[in-house]
Amino acid sequence: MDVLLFAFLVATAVWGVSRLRDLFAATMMLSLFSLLSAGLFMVMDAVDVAFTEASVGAGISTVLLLSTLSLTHRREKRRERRLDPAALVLVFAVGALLLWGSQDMPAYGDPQAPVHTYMVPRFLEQSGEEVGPPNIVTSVLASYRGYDTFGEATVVFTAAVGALLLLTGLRRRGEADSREPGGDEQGVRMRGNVILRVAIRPMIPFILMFALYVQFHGDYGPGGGFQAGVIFAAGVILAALIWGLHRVREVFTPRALELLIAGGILLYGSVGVVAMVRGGNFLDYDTLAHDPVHGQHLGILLVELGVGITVASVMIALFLLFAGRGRRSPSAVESG
Amino acid sequence: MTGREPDGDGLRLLVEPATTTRWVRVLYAVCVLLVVAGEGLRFFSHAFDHVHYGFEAWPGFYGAFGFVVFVFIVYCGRWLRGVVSRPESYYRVDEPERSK
Amino acid sequence: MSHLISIVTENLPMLQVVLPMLAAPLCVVVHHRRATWWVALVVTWASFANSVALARKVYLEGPLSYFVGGWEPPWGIELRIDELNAFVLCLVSAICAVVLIAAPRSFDQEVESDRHHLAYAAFLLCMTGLMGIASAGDAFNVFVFLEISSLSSYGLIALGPSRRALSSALRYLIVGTLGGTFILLGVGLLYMSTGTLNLVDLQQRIPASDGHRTIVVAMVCVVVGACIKLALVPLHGWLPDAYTFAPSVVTAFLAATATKVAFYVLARFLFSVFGVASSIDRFHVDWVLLPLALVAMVYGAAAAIFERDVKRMLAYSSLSQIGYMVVGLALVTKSGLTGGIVHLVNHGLMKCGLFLAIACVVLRFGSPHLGVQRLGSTHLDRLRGLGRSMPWTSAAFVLGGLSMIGVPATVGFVSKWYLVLGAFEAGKWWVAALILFSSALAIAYVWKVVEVLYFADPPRREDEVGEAPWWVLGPTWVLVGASLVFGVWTAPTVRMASAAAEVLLPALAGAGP
Amino acid sequence: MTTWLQSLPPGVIMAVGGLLLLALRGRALQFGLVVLPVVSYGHLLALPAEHVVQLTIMGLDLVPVRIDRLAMVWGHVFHWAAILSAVYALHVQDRVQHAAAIAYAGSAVAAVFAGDLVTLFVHWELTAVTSVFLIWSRDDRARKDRDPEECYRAGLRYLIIQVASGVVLLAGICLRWADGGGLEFEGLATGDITSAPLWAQLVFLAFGIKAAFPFLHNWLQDAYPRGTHTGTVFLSAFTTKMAIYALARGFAGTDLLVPLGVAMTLFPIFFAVIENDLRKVLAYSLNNQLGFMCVGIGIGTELALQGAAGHAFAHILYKALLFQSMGAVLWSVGTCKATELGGLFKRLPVTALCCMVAAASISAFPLTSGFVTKSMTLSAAAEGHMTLVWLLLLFASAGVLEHSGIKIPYFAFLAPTKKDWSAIERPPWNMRAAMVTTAVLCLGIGVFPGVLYRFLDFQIEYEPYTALHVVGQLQLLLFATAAFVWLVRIGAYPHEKRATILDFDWIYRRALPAGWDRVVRRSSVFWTRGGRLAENARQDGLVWIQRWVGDGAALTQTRTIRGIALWVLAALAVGLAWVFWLH
Repeated sequence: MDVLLFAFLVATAVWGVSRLRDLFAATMMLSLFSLLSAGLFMVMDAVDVAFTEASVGAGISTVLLLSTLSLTHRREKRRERRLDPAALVLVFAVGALLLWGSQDMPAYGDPQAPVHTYMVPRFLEQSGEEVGPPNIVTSVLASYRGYDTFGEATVVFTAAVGALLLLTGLRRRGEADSREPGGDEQGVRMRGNVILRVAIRPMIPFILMFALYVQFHGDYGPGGGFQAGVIFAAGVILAALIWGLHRVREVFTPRALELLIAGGILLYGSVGVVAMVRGGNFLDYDTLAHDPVHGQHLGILLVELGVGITVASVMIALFLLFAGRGRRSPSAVESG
Repeated sequence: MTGREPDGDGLRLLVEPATTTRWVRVLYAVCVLLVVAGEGLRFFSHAFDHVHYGFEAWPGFYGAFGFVVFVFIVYCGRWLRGVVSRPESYYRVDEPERSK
Repeated sequence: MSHLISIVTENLPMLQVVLPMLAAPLCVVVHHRRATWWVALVVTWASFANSVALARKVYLEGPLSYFVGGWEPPWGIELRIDELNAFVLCLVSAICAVVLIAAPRSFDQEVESDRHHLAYAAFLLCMTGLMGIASAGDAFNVFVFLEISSLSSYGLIALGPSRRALSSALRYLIVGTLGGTFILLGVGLLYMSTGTLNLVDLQQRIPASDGHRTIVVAMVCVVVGACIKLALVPLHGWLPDAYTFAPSVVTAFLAATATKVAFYVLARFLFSVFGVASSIDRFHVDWVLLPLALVAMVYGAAAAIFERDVKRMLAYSSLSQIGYMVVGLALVTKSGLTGGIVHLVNHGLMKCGLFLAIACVVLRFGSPHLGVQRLGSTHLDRLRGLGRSMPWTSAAFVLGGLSMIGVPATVGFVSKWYLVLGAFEAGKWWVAALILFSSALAIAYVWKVVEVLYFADPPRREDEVGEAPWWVLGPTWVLVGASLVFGVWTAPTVRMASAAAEVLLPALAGAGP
Repeated sequence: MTTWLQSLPPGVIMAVGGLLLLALRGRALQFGLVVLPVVSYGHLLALPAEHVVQLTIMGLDLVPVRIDRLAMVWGHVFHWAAILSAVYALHVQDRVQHAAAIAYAGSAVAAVFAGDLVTLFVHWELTAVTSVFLIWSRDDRARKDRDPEECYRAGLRYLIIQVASGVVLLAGICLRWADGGGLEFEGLATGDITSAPLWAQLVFLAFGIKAAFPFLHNWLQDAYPRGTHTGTVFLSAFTTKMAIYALARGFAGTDLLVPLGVAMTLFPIFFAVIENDLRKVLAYSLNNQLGFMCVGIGIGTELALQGAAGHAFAHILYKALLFQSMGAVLWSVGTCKATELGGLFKRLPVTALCCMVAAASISAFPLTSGFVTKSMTLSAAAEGHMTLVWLLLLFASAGVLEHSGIKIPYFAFLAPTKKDWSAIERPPWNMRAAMVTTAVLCLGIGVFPGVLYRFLDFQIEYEPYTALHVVGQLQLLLFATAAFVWLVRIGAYPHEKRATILDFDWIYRRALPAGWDRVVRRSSVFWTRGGRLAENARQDGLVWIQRWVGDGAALTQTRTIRGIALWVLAALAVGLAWVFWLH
């Protein structure tokens, strides 16, 4: 089933991108593609990959794409518009070939699949002693493959840097170019919505609390820095919608956000560096405390915190940037 | 820088119509003398004993050879000019315009 | 102190990635325009020193393996440095270090000042990504770092002064994401059918499942993905615009590094992971790549001949040069691979020098977006008579161009020599003939610029400009000089390249020069 | 330090230093121009007489320096020529030209001392690339003769042919290497070249292009008259003589060189008679002189080889002097067309005298350098019992007198003219100094041939001044002169005429383009029927290519994302289909 889904995915996404002249729709298609493949990874138990793909592919890449789109024309230029049989043929050819190629994939859930027989046994049997946390996913994510996770956090950071680069430029160009659509501040509009205010306002503290729970309870249940960061950011975004952007901006000034975004990565990295300085390899948490288990615990905690900080602040920063799009905001003056 | 060079009055002797004839006569005379000198070598030295080819020892061989060859070359040149000479702008006009 | 030194020497492979990776957020924290530059500069030069030390160590002691987090592979992540990646790492870090010297002048002109710290951060992130790919011993790491380098390069390209920089970046983003996704797909499929992500481990486990369709699909996905990032014709659509509209130094940096690392990925997966027995002997990937590479070689050069914008012309020339590298790979002979790999470095040096020379020109004429001139500052007509007003820049361009042609005593010759040898070794003399033909085309496009630089009259008197500042001219000449030095003193590059070729083609280790 | 200097190939000081001249101006430029060849010569003289430097690069065993007797002949005279030409060019304020000239001279010297084929190839191409600037450079003094467009095109043709020579050479080297042969540059073939291996034939062809073999010669007559007034002096000295050296080194005793050489001595004579541009006349005469050397190399005996070497030595000097004097005329008058000149000796007596010394030398009058060197080749031919060759060479000797000995000085300096030259500028001191020095050298060699033979370390005794030789040669020359006088007097001597003389270049300047044009036009009919390509192909192939990859053309226009994605998809499809098909 997932094999079919997968082949369908590739074909649809590529076809959609190639067929659609409307860049906005194409962007959405790509985002959808990323989201679906994240789902696919989830199904295949590669949770960390799925999370990265979801947050990066479906989330931040899309945001980046949209921010770029808003600076350029929404439609690609073209001379003629006609149904292209070549594209159609190609898509179906690739689809068919992929189907053919997926014939001898291991069946879904097959316990004899290489995935389940090679590395997983050790993770299942020994991670409790070697690393500690009962949540094996967290062990794999933050310790066995901590370098990957660091890389993924850096991907998020990179996306933020890219978005900041583009959007600060956007403001400048927006001023120079009066054709830019004037950005209605969403917050201004939303503030009038009574239902929203009444219904959501009480939830915000709980959302933020839940985020902290997911953050620090990642050792024991599903969760961790990525999820926590996103949830926390969602809370803040909701707050902004209700109380207005300026209120949030007072707390999260552009400079503070920059520091937080960078700080999370630096925290993660410095855990690794400290491990190095203490005589271990990079990200070898064993060396962090007097005995390996405590060290692992401490390391995972700090590392997840770093991820959470970066993810949350990146989300908030992106939201603020977009919400403030086209508006001459104080931050532009400040950062200049 | 350029003023120091003497005027070529000395050389004018070479081409003044009055003197050219005299020079030409001198030239002819030297030619005759050279043939005589060649013959002199034959009688007063062994110069001709070691020539590579017999015809080198013919009286005035080199002189005759030079004269004939020269005339031949000049007439060939005249003929060749009729064959390969073209107006000066031959290539210039017909070559395609340089692409921009 | 000695403790510190031992930490550094123990962690050389890791520091290679971690240094720029941590310097990037540091730049964001520091925020000050010049201070961030200093941070970046110190880190890139340290990184360069690091990679040289690393290469030395690899040559003395053989391949290095580093277990991140102390977990042994395949459970943990391994960084594995052998002769091939050591060479690539040296190139990337050297280019970064040299380009960064020129960066402030160029950024001052082309990038708004409040974005400089972010630009340096993106630069360092891109470097991180490239170094990460080149040092990775884990397939998934390759993807993660590919994303880092790609995302940051989109941002850097979008910084270009022209509005079209944005659309170019967008196009690159979409296409690059496609490429990244294919690689991810391939990695996923590999994991599915082998249960491991470690490259060495994959290499050992793949033959066991030989003929597995999943693995075959994975191979196609990875090759296509790598070829997109490599911009091998016909998957090159993103490249000309991206190179043309990016800020000058960014173009110089990306042209010399990004495609080279993609080439590394392609070579690594084809030869090491899938193995010659599978990828070449069984599935004849070389039969597909060779014609494409030859087309790229000729097409790029032919397009460059007609291009009137010098920056774009160089971009097309890059396509052609990428063709050379892939030809070397697709010949599957010792000399050919040596040629391809040595061209990777050689082309990096000379193309970076050429693009920096263009950066000099842009510095003097102003970028098209800031000025009022209708012609872009890199348009051929703007360079008229520049040989007189900017002699050093012009001379650097000419020397770089000679190297591009492959004139003896330049690095270009060294590469082509080995490629031609490789072609003869493979018994494909027609490939050698095409290589020479493409070099002849290179003469045409380089000549076109030389003619304009030296034999055309400057358009107007008031357009006379002075020489570019030494901050940019210096790095340009360092690279051009390097491309001459390594054209004569070929021992280091060729020895490293041939060692790298042996890593890829262990079976042929004895053959060749 | 010593070893470092010793391993430095001779000439590299000039080749590299030449580039540094680009950074100089004014006095410093002048200083560098003269000092570089002097320093380079000093360096050469400081090296041991027999000396080899070996080097391994990229697995190739190279010999960047190989000094021996034969190479040293060229080493000396190339430096003399470089120094004299540098002095001659001192008044020109053109960095590019000077840099190119010195680098050109340096790479030619380095080529001569190259001990292996790869090094030779490198310098072979360097001489091509550097020398072309002497044709392209501006020369305000020679505007009438040097239409910039013409010079540009001639330079381009020159460059293409020169580089082609290098490419052929490289192909030969590669073939030899692929066959498992070494790279050493020594005795590549001898005897029958037609039965030699292909690589040797290719190398022979490459040398032949630069040595201006018949049908490969036209670049010489095409390009040299279009050099700047100083540039051609440099050009005349190096490229062709480097090729002669290469032939002497690699193909001594190759039979084919004898008929080739004879042909080279003969056919230029007839063209020279009718050519109007005096520098082109000199180019033809240069070709003729190369013929003598080729014959000597082809005969291959010790006497013949040393005759060729000695002839090359003397030839470089008197040919340079001829070009110097014509350069001086060009500088003063602005043209070298015989129809525009005449009677210049009154205004330019020094130049005229020097020109006459050179003319006498090239015609081999006794007491000049030509006399003591050229006759060695003739003697060698005679000793080899090649009667026909000997007669034809004698014929050519008279021909040399015609075009270089008489025509040049007569039409430039002596011919009657109504023009008044009193207003023209005389050449600057440095040009005159260079000319006088060269003239003195030509005479000095002629008067003291023994000094030359010893200086060049010749291994055989040869006495040019036998009574018979002197008298015979004088007879030949003076009777020919008498014939000239006689022909002029009876009005049979052809008047000079402005014209373009067709030569082999007609093939590639006229016939091939026209033929190509016709082919393309024909085929366009085919394409009209064939479909859409018709309009693309009408003019020529270039336009057709441009159509596809030109600025903004179909294959190079900015891609839409859709287009790129389709390509990606297609690549994926092809890749998958490919592997599944093989699966």
